[in-house]
Amino acid sequence: MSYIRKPAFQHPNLPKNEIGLTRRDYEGAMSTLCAGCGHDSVSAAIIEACYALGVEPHRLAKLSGIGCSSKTPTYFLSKSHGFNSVHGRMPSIATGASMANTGLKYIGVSGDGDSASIGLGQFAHAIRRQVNMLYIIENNGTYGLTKGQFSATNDRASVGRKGQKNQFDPIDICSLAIQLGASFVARGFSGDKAQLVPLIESGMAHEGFALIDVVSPCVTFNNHLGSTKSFDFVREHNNAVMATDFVPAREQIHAEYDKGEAVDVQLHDDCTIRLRKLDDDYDPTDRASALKYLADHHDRGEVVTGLLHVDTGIENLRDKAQLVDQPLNELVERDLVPSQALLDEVNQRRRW
Amino acid sequence: MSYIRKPAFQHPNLPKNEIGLTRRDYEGAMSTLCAGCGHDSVSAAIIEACYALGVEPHRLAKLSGIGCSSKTPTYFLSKSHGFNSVHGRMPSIATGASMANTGLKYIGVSGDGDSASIGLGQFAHAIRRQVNMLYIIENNGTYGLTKGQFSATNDRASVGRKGQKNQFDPIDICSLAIQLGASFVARGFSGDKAQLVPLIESGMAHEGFALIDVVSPCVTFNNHLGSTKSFDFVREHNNAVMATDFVPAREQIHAEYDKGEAVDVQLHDDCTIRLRKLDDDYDPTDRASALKYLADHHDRGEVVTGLLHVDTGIENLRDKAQLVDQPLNELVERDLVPSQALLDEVNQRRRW
Amino acid sequence: MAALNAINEFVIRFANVNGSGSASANVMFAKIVYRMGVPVAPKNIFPSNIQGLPTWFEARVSAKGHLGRREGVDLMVAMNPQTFAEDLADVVPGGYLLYDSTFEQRISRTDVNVIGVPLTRLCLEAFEDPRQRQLFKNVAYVGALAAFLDIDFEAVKEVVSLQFRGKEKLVGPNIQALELGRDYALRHYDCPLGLRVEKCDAVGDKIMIDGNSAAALGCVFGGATVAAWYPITPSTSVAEAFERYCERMRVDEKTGEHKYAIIQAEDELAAIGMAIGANWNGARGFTATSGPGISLMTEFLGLAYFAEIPLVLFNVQRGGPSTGMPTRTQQSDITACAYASHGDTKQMLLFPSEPNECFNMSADAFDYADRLQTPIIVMSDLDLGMNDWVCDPFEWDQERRFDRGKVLDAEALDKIEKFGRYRDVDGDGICYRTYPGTHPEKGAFFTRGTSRDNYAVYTEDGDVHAENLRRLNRKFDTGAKILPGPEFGQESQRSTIGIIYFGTTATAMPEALEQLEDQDIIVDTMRIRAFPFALEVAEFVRAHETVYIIEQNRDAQMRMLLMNECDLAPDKMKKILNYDGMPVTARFIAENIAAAVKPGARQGGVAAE
Amino acid sequence: MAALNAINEFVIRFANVNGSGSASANVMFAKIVYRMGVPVAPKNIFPSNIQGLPTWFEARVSAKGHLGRREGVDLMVAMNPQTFAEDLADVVPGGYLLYDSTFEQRISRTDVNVIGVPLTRLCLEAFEDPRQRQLFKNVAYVGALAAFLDIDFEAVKEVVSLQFRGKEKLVGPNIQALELGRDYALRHYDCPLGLRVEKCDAVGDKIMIDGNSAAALGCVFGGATVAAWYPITPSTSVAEAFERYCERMRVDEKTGEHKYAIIQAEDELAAIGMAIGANWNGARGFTATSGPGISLMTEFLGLAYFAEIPLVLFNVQRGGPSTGMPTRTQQSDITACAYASHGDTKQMLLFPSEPNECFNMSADAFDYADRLQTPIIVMSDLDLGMNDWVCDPFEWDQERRFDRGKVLDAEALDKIEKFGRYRDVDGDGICYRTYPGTHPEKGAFFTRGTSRDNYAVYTEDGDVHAENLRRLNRKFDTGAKILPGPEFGQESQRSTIGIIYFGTTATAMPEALEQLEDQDIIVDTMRIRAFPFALEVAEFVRAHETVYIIEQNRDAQMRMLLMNECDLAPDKMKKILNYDGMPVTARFIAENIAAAVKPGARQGGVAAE
Ligand SMILES: Cc1ncc(C[n+]2csc(CCOP(=O)(O)OP(=O)(O)O)c2C)c(N)n1
Ligand SMILES: Cc1ncc(C[n+]2csc(CCOP(=O)(O)OP(=O)(O)O)c2C)c(N)n1
Ligand code: SF4
Ligand code: SF4
Ligand SMILES: [Mg+2]
Ligand SMILES: [Mg+2]
Repeated sequence: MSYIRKPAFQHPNLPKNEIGLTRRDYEGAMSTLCAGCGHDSVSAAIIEACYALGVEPHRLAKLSGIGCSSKTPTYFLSKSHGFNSVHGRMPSIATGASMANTGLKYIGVSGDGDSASIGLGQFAHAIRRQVNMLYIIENNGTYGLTKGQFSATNDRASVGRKGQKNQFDPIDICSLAIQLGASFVARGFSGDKAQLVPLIESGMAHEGFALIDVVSPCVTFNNHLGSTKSFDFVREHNNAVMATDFVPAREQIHAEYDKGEAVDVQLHDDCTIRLRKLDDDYDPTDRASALKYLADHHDRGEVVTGLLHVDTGIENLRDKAQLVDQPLNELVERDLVPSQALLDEVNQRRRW
Repeated sequence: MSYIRKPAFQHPNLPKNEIGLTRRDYEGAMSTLCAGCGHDSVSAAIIEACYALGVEPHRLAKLSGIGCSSKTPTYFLSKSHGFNSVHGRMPSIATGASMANTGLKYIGVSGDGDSASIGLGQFAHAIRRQVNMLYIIENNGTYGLTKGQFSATNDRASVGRKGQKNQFDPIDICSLAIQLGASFVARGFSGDKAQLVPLIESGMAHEGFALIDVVSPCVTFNNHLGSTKSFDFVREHNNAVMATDFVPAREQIHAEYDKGEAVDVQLHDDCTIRLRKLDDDYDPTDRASALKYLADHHDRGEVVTGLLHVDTGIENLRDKAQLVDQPLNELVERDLVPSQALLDEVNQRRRW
Repeated sequence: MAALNAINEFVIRFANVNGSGSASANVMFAKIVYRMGVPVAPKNIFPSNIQGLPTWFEARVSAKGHLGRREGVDLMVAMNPQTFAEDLADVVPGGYLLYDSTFEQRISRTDVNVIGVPLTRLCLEAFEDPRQRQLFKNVAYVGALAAFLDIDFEAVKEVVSLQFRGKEKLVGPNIQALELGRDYALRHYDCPLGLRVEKCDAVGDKIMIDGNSAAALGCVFGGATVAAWYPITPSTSVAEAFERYCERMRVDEKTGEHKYAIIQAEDELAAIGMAIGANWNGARGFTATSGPGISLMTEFLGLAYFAEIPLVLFNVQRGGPSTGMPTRTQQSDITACAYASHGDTKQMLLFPSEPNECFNMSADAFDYADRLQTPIIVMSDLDLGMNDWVCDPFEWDQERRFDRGKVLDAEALDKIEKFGRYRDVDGDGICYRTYPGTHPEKGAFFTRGTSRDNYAVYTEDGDVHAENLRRLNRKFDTGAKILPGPEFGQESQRSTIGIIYFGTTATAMPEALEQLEDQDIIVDTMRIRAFPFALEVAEFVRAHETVYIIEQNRDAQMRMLLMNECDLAPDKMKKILNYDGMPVTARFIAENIAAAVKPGARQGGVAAE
Repeated sequence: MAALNAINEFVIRFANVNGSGSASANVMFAKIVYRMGVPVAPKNIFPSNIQGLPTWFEARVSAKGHLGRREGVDLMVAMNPQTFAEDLADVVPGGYLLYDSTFEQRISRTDVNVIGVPLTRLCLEAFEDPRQRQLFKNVAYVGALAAFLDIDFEAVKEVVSLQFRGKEKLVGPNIQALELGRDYALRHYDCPLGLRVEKCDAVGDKIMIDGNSAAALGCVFGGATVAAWYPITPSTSVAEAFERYCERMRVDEKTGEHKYAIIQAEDELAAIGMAIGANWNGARGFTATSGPGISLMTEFLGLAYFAEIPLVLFNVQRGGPSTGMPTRTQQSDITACAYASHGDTKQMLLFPSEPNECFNMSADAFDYADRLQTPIIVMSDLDLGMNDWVCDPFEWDQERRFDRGKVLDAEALDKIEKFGRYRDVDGDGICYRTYPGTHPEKGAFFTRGTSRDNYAVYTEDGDVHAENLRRLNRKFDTGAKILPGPEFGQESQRSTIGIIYFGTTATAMPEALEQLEDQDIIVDTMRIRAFPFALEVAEFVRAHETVYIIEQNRDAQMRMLLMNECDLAPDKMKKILNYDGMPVTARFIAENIAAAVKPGARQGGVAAE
C-alpha cells in the first residue's frame, strides 16, 4: 500500500454506469494489505462487478469476520454500511441482517481460516439455510493476519515457507459447499479478473446462498515455491471448466449467441448467466458428478475454476421465512403491535 | 426404564469371553431413557461388541456431549472412565485425551443435535485430523432431551409430531464425513443389532477415525407417521448395501469363505472386516461413487446402511503426531525435563 | 393423632413419574383452585430426562397470597412407589398422604393421615384402552381431591371443558375419571378433610401464566421481528411461545405472510450473532438462552457492547455451574452477565420478578436497548420462566410508540454536515446511529469490534481508545437513569435494617416480612430492578446500618455488583444465600435474618454466611 | 540550543514502516546495548497488519535499571515519512532526531538536534540487489548510531555474528552496511552526541528473552506434553516457542519420536477442549490465548472448574474490549478470567511480572493445577509476552519432582474400600482422582458437568449440590494457601500509604518509588502474584490508611476482586488506572499518587479516578 491519499476530485469525463455513478463511487478506503496481496485484486473485482451491475452502494451491506481478507470490505464501496464482526461468525450476522431487511444486497467476505476453521459450523449452516447473500472466501491456504500458520484448506502437498510439512488433508471449500447443498458454487482466482468479475456479478444476482471460493495468494506467507496457493502454482494448474458471462436484464435483448456453445441459466430478476463449458466432461447441474470431477482433478494437482454448480430452483431463506414484502426493519407499531382485542383474548385465555 | 435394580449376583455359568469376563461385566448403570428409545439398543450393541472383542473395560474411555444420546455412556461399561462433557464439544475432548494416552480405546457417543448443529465444526475437524476413535452418532432427527425440535439431520420430507413442516434439507452425516475424508464410515439402525454389532467391532478395530451414524428413533418425539427417522420408516426403507462380518485375529485361521462372495479388509491388529456386497452397484472404496450412491438413494427415500466407506491406508493422528510408544501420561521427569546442559544452552543463547 | 385444619392455606405436592401423563392432571388441579378464586402457586420439580424418573408438582394454595415456596407438605399425593418413603417423610406432622392403594405400601409414620384410593384398580375397571387406564389414574386423583378438599365439582367441570377446548370428545372420559375418584372418596371417607378449598375472590381478574410466555408476548408488543434461538432448558419456551403468538398475531391475514422471522440457530453463538445482525440492520431482534448459552455468547456480547449494537437477550437462569442442575432454579449468572466478555465490558440487566413484569420489562427492553445502543439482558429464572404464576392481567397503551433512540434518517442526515457514528453530541455517552441503506451519500459507517475514532474509522491511537472507553462509562451512567429504579416496600425509612432482593425472591418476601414482624423485627425493603443501579440503590444502603442481601446463588453476586459499582462498605452488607436449586422460602429468609438480628434465634436450611 | 547529555540513561525510538525489515535491525541495536552491559528494555509498538503501516520500536536504556516505559523520546530515528511530523513532535526538547536525509523533510522545531544521514542514497550506492538496498538502510542507521552513541564497534560486530549464526554469508554485507552508517556519521558529525552508551556491568549474567518464550520453556520443564492452541496475537508465540523447544529437547534421539503433541486447533473452544481432554486423561496439557479466545473458552472453563479438571491456560492479555486493540497491552481480562463462566464459578490466576517469573510460574502452574484440580490461568500481557526483557537466567532444580496432587494409582485403589471421586477425605476441599485405565475394577468414575454426588453419580438433590458448591469454596480457600503470596517492598510497615500492583506494572515501580521519595512520599508496596489472595493481601490493605491500586484497565478489576473476596472497605482503596494500551509509566504512577497524597501536585496522562 502507499500512504498517499487519492485526490477526492473526480474527472468529469469518467465513464458512468446505468445509475450514473463512476467506478470511483464504488471504491473504498485505501488498502492496508501487503503490496501485491491477492485480496486487493478481489476487492477490485468486487468494485468492478458492482459498477457494472449498477448496484446502489448504499443498498448493499458488506460483512466480514476477522483476518486480512475480512479487512477488505473497508477497501471497497465506502458508501455501503460495513460490519467487521468477530472471527468466524460473519455468517450468523449476515443471516440476521438479511432477515431484518430483504431490501438490501449482502456481500460477505471471509478467509479460509475464518470460514474453514473457527467458522466452519456457521458457514455450513448458512449454506443449509440458503441465506440470501454472496459469500466470498479469499482463500490463501494460510492464516495471513496471524503470520502464516497452515490453514485447513492448505493442500497436503503444500509445504510451508520454511519447508514445514503439512500433515492434514485439505477441506475443499467448494466440494464441501456442494455436498451441503449450496445452490451457487464457483471458484475464482484473484489473478484472473476476467473470470472473477462475471462470477461476482452472477453470484450477486443469484437469489440464495452464492459461494465464490477465490484462490487469493498471500504474497507474504504463502507464495513460495512448494505452496499450492501461490500465484505461479495456480496460474500453471488452473483448470477453468466453465466460462461465465453475466448478462444483465437490460442487455438481454441484444444478446446473440450460438445455442450449441452456451447454456443460459436464468436468474430471478431477469438476468442470465451464460455458461460456456471449457471441459465437456463437466456437468455443473449434477452435484455428485461435480464432486467427483473436483476430487479427481484435485488429486491431479489441478485447481478447477469457474462456476462449478448452480441450482436456481431452490427455496432461499427469505422464501422459507415467508416474509412480508416490506422489510421487517420498516414495520411500525401499526404492523407489529397486536390489537387490544387480541391482548384481551390472551388475558381471557389465561383465566382458564 | 424401570427402577428396580438388577441383582449384583452373577450366575456362575454365564458365558465368558476371551479375557474371562461375562456380558454383565460390560453393562452400565440402569438407563433413564424412555422405554423403547433407540439409544438403549445402541448401548446394548456396544456392550455386545465389547464383550465379543474381549475389550478390557478399564482400558476404554467413553466420551460424550450433551443430549439423551450423550447420556448413554453411563448405561454401558461401568468399569470404564466416562466423560459427559458439554454440548457439541466431545470431539475436542477426545482429541486431547487420545493424545494423552495412546494405550486406551476411545468411544465417543453423540447425537445429531450434538454433532450436526453445535458440534459440526469440531466433528469435521476431528475427521480431518483422523483422531483415533470410534465415533457413534445416535441419529434420531430431533433434539430429544430438549423435547423434540427439528435437528439438522431431519429429512426435508419429514414432518413433526404436530404436522409441522421441516423447511431445510438435511445434513447427511455419512456423506459429509466421506466428503471430509473420514476413513471408516458406516450407517446402522438401532433396530438391526445383527448389522450394528459387527460394525461397532470393526469401527473399534479401525485405526483412525471410525464413524457410525446409527439411525436411532426417538420414540417420544420422532417416531410418528410422517417421520423418516421412525422405526417403521427405517425398517421399510432400509437398503443395506453391505453385510459386514468382523473376524477377530484369533479366528482368522478358522475362517472359511468363498472368494467370490466376500472382500476382506485387513485392519491393523490382524483383525479383518469381511464385506459382502448386497448391492453390486456399491463401491465402498471410492469416495465419489459412494457419495453419488448415497445421494441418489436418499432422493429415493431409502436409508442406505452398512459399511459405506473404508480406507485403511490413511495416516491417523497418532501417526501424524509421531508419538513415542509409551503413553504421554506415563512419561516422568526423566523423560520430560531437559538436562541442565540444555537449560544452560538456552540461557547462553539468550545472552546473544 | 391431630389432623391439620386449614382453609385455602396449604401446600399440596404430587409425586409422579415423568412422562406418565400426570402433568396435565396436576395443572388441572391448580387451575381448579385458581378458578375458585384462590391464589395458587404451582411449581414443577422435574428431572433432566424425558420419561421414567421421579417428578414432583407442588402447589402452594394461599388466599392470603403467600405464594412463595414453603417447606413441608400438608397433603402429599404419592403416586410414585420409587419415592414413596421419601415423599412420606416430607409430610408435616398431622398432614395427609393420599396414595394408590391398589398396591400395598409400607407406611412407617403414625403422625400422618393416610388415605388410600385404589386408583389403578378403579381405572382398570372403568376403562378399556391401556393408555387411558394409565392416564386417567391421574385425573381420578384430582376427582378424589375434589371430594377431600371440598372443591365445587362445577368448577372442576368448567376447567375440564376449558382445558379440552377444541378436543371436546376428551371431556366425557375425563369427567368420568374425575367422578371415579370423587365417588370413591365420598363413599369411603369422611369428606372433606381438615384441608379445604373454599370459593373466594382473592384472585380478582388476575391471570395465570408462566414467565416465558409473558416475556414472549412482551416481545410481540415490543415490536421484535427477528428471533434467533437454540433450544435449552429452561429458556426454550420463550422462543416457542413467541412463535405461537406470532402465528396468531403477526401473520398477514390476506397473504399469509409473516411479519416476523424466527430462526432456530445451530448453536448459541449463531443465535446471538443473528440477533446482533438483525439489530444492526434496524430490526428489533432478540435471543433467549440459559447458563451454558450465556457462556457461549460471551464473545459476541463483548462485540455488541463495544460496537454499541442494541440487543435483547433473555437469560432464564438455571442451576449452575457448568451443566449443573438444568431443571432447577438459581440467580447465579449475575456476574457472568454483568461483566460478560473480556476487556473492560459492562452489560445492562433487568430483573423481572413475576410474569406481568416479564411482559412489561421485555417490551421495555427493546426501547432500552435501542435508546442505550447496547445489549439488555433480562434475567429471569427457571422458577419464573417455566411455572405458572397468578399475576395481574397484561395491559398495553395502544398509543405507545416504540422508542428507537437516536437514529438518523435520510432527512436528518441531509441536515448535518458530517456524520460521526461515535461522536458524543449530547454528552450522555449515547451517539447517533443510522440503519444500513438510509442515504445514498451520508450515514454509512463501518461497524467493528476494534478500536475506532468518532467516525468509526479504525485507530490504534491510545488516547482515542481511552476516551472512547470513558464515553462508554458515561453511557453506562446514563443507563442508570433510564433503566427502572428500585422498588421500595415503604414510603420512608422506618428501620435501621434494610433488605435487598430481586427477581423471584420477591414472591417470598411478604410472608417473610410477616414472620419477621411477628418477632418484632421491622425492616425496610428494596427490590432491585435493573443494573446499572439507580442512585437510590446506594442511598438505601448508606441510609441503613445493616443491609441483608438475599440472593439465590453461592457467591453473593449482586452484593459484589453493589460493592463494586457503588463503592459500598462490605461490613454492613450481609449475605443471605440460597443455592440448592429450589426457590428460596419465606422461612429461610426470616429465620436467617432473625438469627442475625437477634443472635440466638433459630437459623435454618442452607446457611447464611 | 541545549543538547541532552546522558550516559546509559535515555529513550530511543525507531519509527519505521512494518514489513520493511526494520525489526531485526532494531533488535540488533537493543542487543548491542545489552552486550555492552547496559540494561535495555525494547518495546515493539506495531500495527495490526502485516506490511506498510507505521510501526515503532522503542528502547529504554538505563544502567540504573529503570526499565519501565518512559514518556518522551530522547533520540528519534525517524525512518517513516508518513509519521515524520508526529515523530518529531515526540522528541523531548534538547533531544535528537536522526532521519534519512536522502529525502527532504520539513522540520518545524528548533529545540531538537536534527541529524541527517542519507541512508537510502548510501545503500543505493553500496548495494546492487534491490532487496538489500531496502533492508540495509535499517542496518546502516544502527551503524550510524554506533558512532553517535559512542558504541564499541567490536560489540556491534559480535552481535552481528551471533545474530547470523548459521547464515555466515550474511555477516559480511551486514557489517558493510553498519560501517556505511558509522563512517558517514563520523565523517559528517561530531561524534559522539550528548547521549552515549558506555560499557558497564549492570547486566551481569542476565539474559534477554520475551515472556512467551519463557512461559513456553516453563511448560517444557513443568512436564507439559499436550499443547492445543489457536493462533491469536499476542499469545501465538507461546505455542510456537513450545514447539521450537520441544523439537530441540523432547524428540527421542534414536527414533525421532516425540515426547509431546502439539495440535493447532480449529478454534479456541476446541483448543481448550483438547487441553481438558489431555489433563483428564492424566497428561499435563495447556493452551494459550488472548481476550477473544478467553471469551470463547468460557463454557469449557466452567466445566473444568466444576468437574475439577486440572488445566493450564495462558492468557496473554491485549487491549479490549472485543477485538479492541489487538497489538496493544492491557490487564483487562481479570474479571473475565476470575469469574469465567456462568453459575457460581471462580478461577485461579497467576500474575507473572517478567520473563523469569513467566518461566517459573508456568512450570509451577502445572503443579498447582494438578494439586488443586482446577484451571490455573497465567495472566501475562502483550508487553511481557512479545517484548524482550532483561531478566535473571533460568534456574531449575534437577531434583525437583512433578507434584501431581492427589492421584490414586492401582495399588492405592486396592487398599481402599470404595473410591469416591468427590469425597473430601482430607477436609481441604480437594478430593482424590484417578486416571482412566488405572485399575480393572476400581477407580473408574464418570466425569460430568452436571451435579453429582461424592461418587460422581448424577444427582438432582439440592442439598448434595449445595454441599458440593461449599466444598469447592473450601478448595478455593486451600488455593489461597498453595498459590504464591504477595511480595512486599519492605520488611515491615513504614507508611500509612500502601501501593498494590501486579504483573508488568512491576517494571515501572522502582522508578515510580524513587520519584515519590524525591517528593518525600514514602509508601509501602505489595505485588499480588495470585488469585485467590493469600491472607497477607487483605492484612496489607487493613494495615494502611490509604491504598492505591495500580491497574492497566478501566474498570479497576483487581480492586473489585480485592473488595469482593476480602470484604475490604472501598473508601480507602484508590484507583490508579491506565488503559490507553501502552505500558504504564513510572511518571504516571508517581504523579497520580503524589496528586492524591498532596493535593495540588500535578496529575498527568490518563486520569486516575
Ligand atoms: C476468536 C479469535 N481467535 C483468533 C483470532 C486471531 N486471528 C485473527 S485473523 C486470524 C486468521 C485469519 O485467517 P484467514 O481467515 O485465512 O484470513 P487471512 O488473513 O489469511 O486473509 C486469526 C486466527 C481472533 N481475532 N479471534
Ligand atoms: C450449550 C448448550 N446449549 C444447549 C443445551 C441444551 N441441550 C441439551 S441436549 C440438546 C440437544 C440434544 O440433541 P441430540 O444431540 O440430537 O441428542 P438426543 O437428545 O436427540 O439424543 C440441547 C440443545 C445445552 N445443554 N448446552
Ligand atoms: S499477510 Fe498475506 S493475506 Fe495478509 S495482507 Fe499480506 S499478503 Fe495479504
Ligand atoms: S426423548 Fe427420545 S431420544 Fe430421548 S430418551 Fe426419550 S425416546 Fe430416547
Ligand atoms: Mg487465509
Ligand atoms: Mg437427536
